[in-house]
Amino acid sequence: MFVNNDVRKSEEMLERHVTQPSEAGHPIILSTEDLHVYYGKKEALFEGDLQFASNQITALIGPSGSGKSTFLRSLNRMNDRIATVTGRIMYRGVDINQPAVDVYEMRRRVGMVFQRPNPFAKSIYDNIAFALRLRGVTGKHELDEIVETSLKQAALWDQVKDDLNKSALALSGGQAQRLCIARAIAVKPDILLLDEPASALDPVSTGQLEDTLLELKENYTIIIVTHNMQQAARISEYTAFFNQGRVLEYDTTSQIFTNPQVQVTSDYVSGNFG
Amino acid sequence: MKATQQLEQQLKRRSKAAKLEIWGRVVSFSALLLIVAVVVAIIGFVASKGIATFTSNHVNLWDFLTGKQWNPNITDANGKPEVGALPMIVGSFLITILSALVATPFAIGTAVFMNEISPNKGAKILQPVTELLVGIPSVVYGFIGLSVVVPVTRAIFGGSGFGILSGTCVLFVMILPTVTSMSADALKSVPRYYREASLALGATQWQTIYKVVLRAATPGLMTAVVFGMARAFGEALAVQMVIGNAALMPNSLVSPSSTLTSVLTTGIGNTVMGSLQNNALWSLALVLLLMSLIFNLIIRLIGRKGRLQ
Amino acid sequence: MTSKKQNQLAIGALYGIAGLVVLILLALLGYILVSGMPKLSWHFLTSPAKAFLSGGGVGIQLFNSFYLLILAMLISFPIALGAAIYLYEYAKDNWVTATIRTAIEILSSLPSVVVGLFGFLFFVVKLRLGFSILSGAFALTFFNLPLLTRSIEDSLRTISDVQREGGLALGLSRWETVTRVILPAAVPSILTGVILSAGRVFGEAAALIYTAGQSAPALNFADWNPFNISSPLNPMRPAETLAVHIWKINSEGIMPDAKAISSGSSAVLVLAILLFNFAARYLGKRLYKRLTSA
Amino acid sequence: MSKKRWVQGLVLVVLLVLGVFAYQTRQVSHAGESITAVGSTALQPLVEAAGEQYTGEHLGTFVNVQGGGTGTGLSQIQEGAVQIGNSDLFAAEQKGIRSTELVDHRVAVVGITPIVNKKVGVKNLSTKQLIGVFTGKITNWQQVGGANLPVVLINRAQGSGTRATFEQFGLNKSRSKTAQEQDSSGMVRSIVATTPGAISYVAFSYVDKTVQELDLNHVAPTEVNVTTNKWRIWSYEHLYTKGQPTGLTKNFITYVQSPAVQKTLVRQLGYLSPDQMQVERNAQGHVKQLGGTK
Repeated sequence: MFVNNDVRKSEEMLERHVTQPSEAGHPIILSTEDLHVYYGKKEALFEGDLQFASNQITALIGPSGSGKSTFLRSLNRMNDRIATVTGRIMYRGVDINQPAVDVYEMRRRVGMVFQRPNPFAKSIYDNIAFALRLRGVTGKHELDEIVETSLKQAALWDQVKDDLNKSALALSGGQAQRLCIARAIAVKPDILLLDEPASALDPVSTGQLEDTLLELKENYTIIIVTHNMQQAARISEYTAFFNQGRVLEYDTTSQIFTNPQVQVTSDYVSGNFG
Repeated sequence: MKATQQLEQQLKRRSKAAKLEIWGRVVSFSALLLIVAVVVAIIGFVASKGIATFTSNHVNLWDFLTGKQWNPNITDANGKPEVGALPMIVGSFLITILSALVATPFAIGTAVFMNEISPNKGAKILQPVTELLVGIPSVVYGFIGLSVVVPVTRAIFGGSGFGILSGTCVLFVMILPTVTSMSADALKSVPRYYREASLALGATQWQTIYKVVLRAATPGLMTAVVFGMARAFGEALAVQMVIGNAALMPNSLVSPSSTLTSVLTTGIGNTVMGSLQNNALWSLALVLLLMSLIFNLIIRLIGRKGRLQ
Repeated sequence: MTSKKQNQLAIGALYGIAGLVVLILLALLGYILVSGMPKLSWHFLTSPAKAFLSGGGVGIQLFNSFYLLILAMLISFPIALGAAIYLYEYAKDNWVTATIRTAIEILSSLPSVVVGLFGFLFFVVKLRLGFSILSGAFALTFFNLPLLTRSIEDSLRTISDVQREGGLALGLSRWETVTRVILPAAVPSILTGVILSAGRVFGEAAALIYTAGQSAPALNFADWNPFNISSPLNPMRPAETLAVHIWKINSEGIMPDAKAISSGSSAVLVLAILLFNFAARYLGKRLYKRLTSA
Repeated sequence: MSKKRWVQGLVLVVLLVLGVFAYQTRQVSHAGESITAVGSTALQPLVEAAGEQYTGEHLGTFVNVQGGGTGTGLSQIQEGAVQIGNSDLFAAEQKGIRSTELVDHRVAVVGITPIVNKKVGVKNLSTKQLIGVFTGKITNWQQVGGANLPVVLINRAQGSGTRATFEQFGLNKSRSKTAQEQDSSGMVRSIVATTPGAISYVAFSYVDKTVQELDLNHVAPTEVNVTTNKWRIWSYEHLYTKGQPTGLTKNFITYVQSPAVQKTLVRQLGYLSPDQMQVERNAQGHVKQLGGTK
């Protein structure tokens, strides 16, 4: 098999430490098996097998180009048109990486929020209600309720409740990103994937966003890619460290940050690398 | 286990979105198919008529492309009809290139002005004015050319005033709005953060425009120019009125000459379908198609190179 | 030369170019309007044309132009929209797509008289539609499709991909994303394309001479039954448009006031396009606001 | 949403009902016979005006008159796609036409005169001089006693009836040298009017005060001179039918040839009526005196 030439096959690099989350009360909801992602002929991800515990926050960290975003985007098949993804993605016992699975139905259970806030050019209300309407939720009362709960869950309600009919494009970066979260959770997914959601935000907004995520964890399983190691340490239960297209270390967040098993991880979290 | 099966069933059921997706693909693809059918029909139509000159009227292709005499009504000393299209090919070629050469800097300059320097004035004055001008019938352009451009050319350069120069002036004004508004669209699609990044690096506005914005927009600008050239190619009525429309090799920019379209338009109503005279005109249309194909390919190549750099 | 000097110089040059272009264009418009103004009157705008006597108007031609434009747009816009969506959102970036794009661009360089003759042989003669608004609308569709497809595709391109991903991530199909999210956001830019191509349709003569015809039978503006031959709405009647009228009186007109009518008609045409642009822009703004609550 | 649907449905039903109602109440009288005449743009105004008069007098008929050029008219009548082909030429003179299948109906005579720009300062030429001008032997108006201006030739398009007639009878079958070509009389007139030294030829009806007409061998281009063939540059205007005309076609052609049209419209439009002619000419150009004056 063609392997990325950039991979340095030194002894040090082959060292891996991947565990399984095994806390009682948090069963495995999503896992990947034998996952490989290719962009054309270039293999962008291999040895990327992980298991995710429900109602927990898992952080994916690692240097740029390490494959963590690729991995995340593969989980709800956002890479379908861009890359070739082989292997199994087991969601509650069902392989969602098989062609027979309806991606649109699947994505309603595995939602995603992106790096750059991308509110639609619609009103705040419509941003949230619009996908629901397309799926047959038409009752005004019902919609109002969902919009309100979603915005409350995303900690945005108090700021926008009087401006629901104004354009979402007028929101500030942090507000827009929380609107995107509200939009994602309005369709009631199981799992929420976040791709560096705070990278475009200022520290205050980032703090608010983190608080939101901690609250959301009650109802959702959250997987978050982040560049910010403090953020990973602050909010996540588990952390996976990606490097050069594979997972080098996966353990509880406290283990990764206090007692990493792999030298590269240790270098990375201590800031000597990356 | 039962929950898993149920979930699998739910996930594998074709959702409304999937059905809509197929529907959307089918609908949009049929629209494209329709356009392709239209294109194929017209090109096939022109080709079949244009090739008849060579197949059923037995005109030598080489004579057609290099002959300088265009008198389909008359046969020459060898008993062959005089259908030499070279004067028209050269005329079309010259007038298209020249008008594109003149119009491109003006159009891109104006587009840059509208988009980068003074978006406010651009949107308020330039955009409506350019859009307005696209709709003016070519016959009106032709008449203004005849009553303004031709006398001015005559006064400055002598001769009759009819010729490629006058044609270029008229075409320049005609294609300017199209090229400008398409260039403006191309510039608009360059993401804002490109400019911000460049300005943040300490580049001046001009450096940003020249090195970042124009580079990034090259393919779009190329398209705009191609469209302008396409319009220049296809334009008949206005050009016909100021170029002189004489099937002579242009020996200067102010001597009467002709283009493929002007000869085609002038003659097509006066010939009988299926006759040599008529087929010869369709051959001109075919040449026109092929030339525009070649132009397209060249521009595409340039565009690709620009993108790679 | 310092880069700052260079900058000033370049910006100055751009101001110059833009100013020159505005000057040329305004001079052109002014010329048309000024030479046509004396002819403009309510009578000129509403009365039918006369074949060889002076005092004819352009009422029917004006109506025909708008009617033909609307019909042609109704036919060509959905097709162009669909094709552009497929080309930009679905088609793979391979040689087939590139070939189709090239072919469409070539179509737009065909002289309109060729499109007109094709329309004549196909719609008028073969399909037996006769010289009619419908034949004219189809011919204009042929003419319009390349420009419209291209400009809609460009409009789609201006909407960032993160919007598409946003829609997909919500479990929407690509089609729903495009029609519900991307298109509403692209309305202003699509509108520019529509106005541009409408302008070309307005000014088109050669393609219509052989299809919609160059005679304007009298219309009964009290009769709006589309099945009656004298009804303005009948799509099967021959209909000379304003641009064709200008062409006709310039080429074969023998009425004593041909020149005045020609200038007057040109001015009317410019004003009509102006009106159309404003109306389209106003409606577009309203539509955009409604769709995006901007 | 559901309310919207309801409204949409209602609108659709109303439109449908209106459509059916409109169809039911359409004016049956206008669904009667209709014929189409295409071809020569020079003849179009006459046929159009005659058609309007005819349909005004005979309800339930419709005469659709379009241009397109003599070539188009003859090809379409030969194909049988239309009922009447308007032509400036004898079908036998046009290449590619099987003239034996077509029936000629002469409806008018048109005189053609050379015109020059007013600055030329020439009012008369001999035939030899005229040939010299058009074949390029005479290149400056000084050579024929005019101003010091270079000759600028403007021809009609190859295959045009006016040019064929002019070359045959004005230039005694000499061929003009390759020069500027225009495809319509109006265009030719305005170019001659604005270009110093320009010479061309148009039908009498297009001569106006912007250009100078020329005498030939001191014979003035007048209608009287045409009727006696003293002015030789004239031709017939023809309506061609495929086989003998029947029904509306026959009635309409008879109407155009009747004094009602010949004495009024034909003369108003600047043509001569064949009834006025004291000579007759055939497709080969042979002239025969008609017995006595009518």
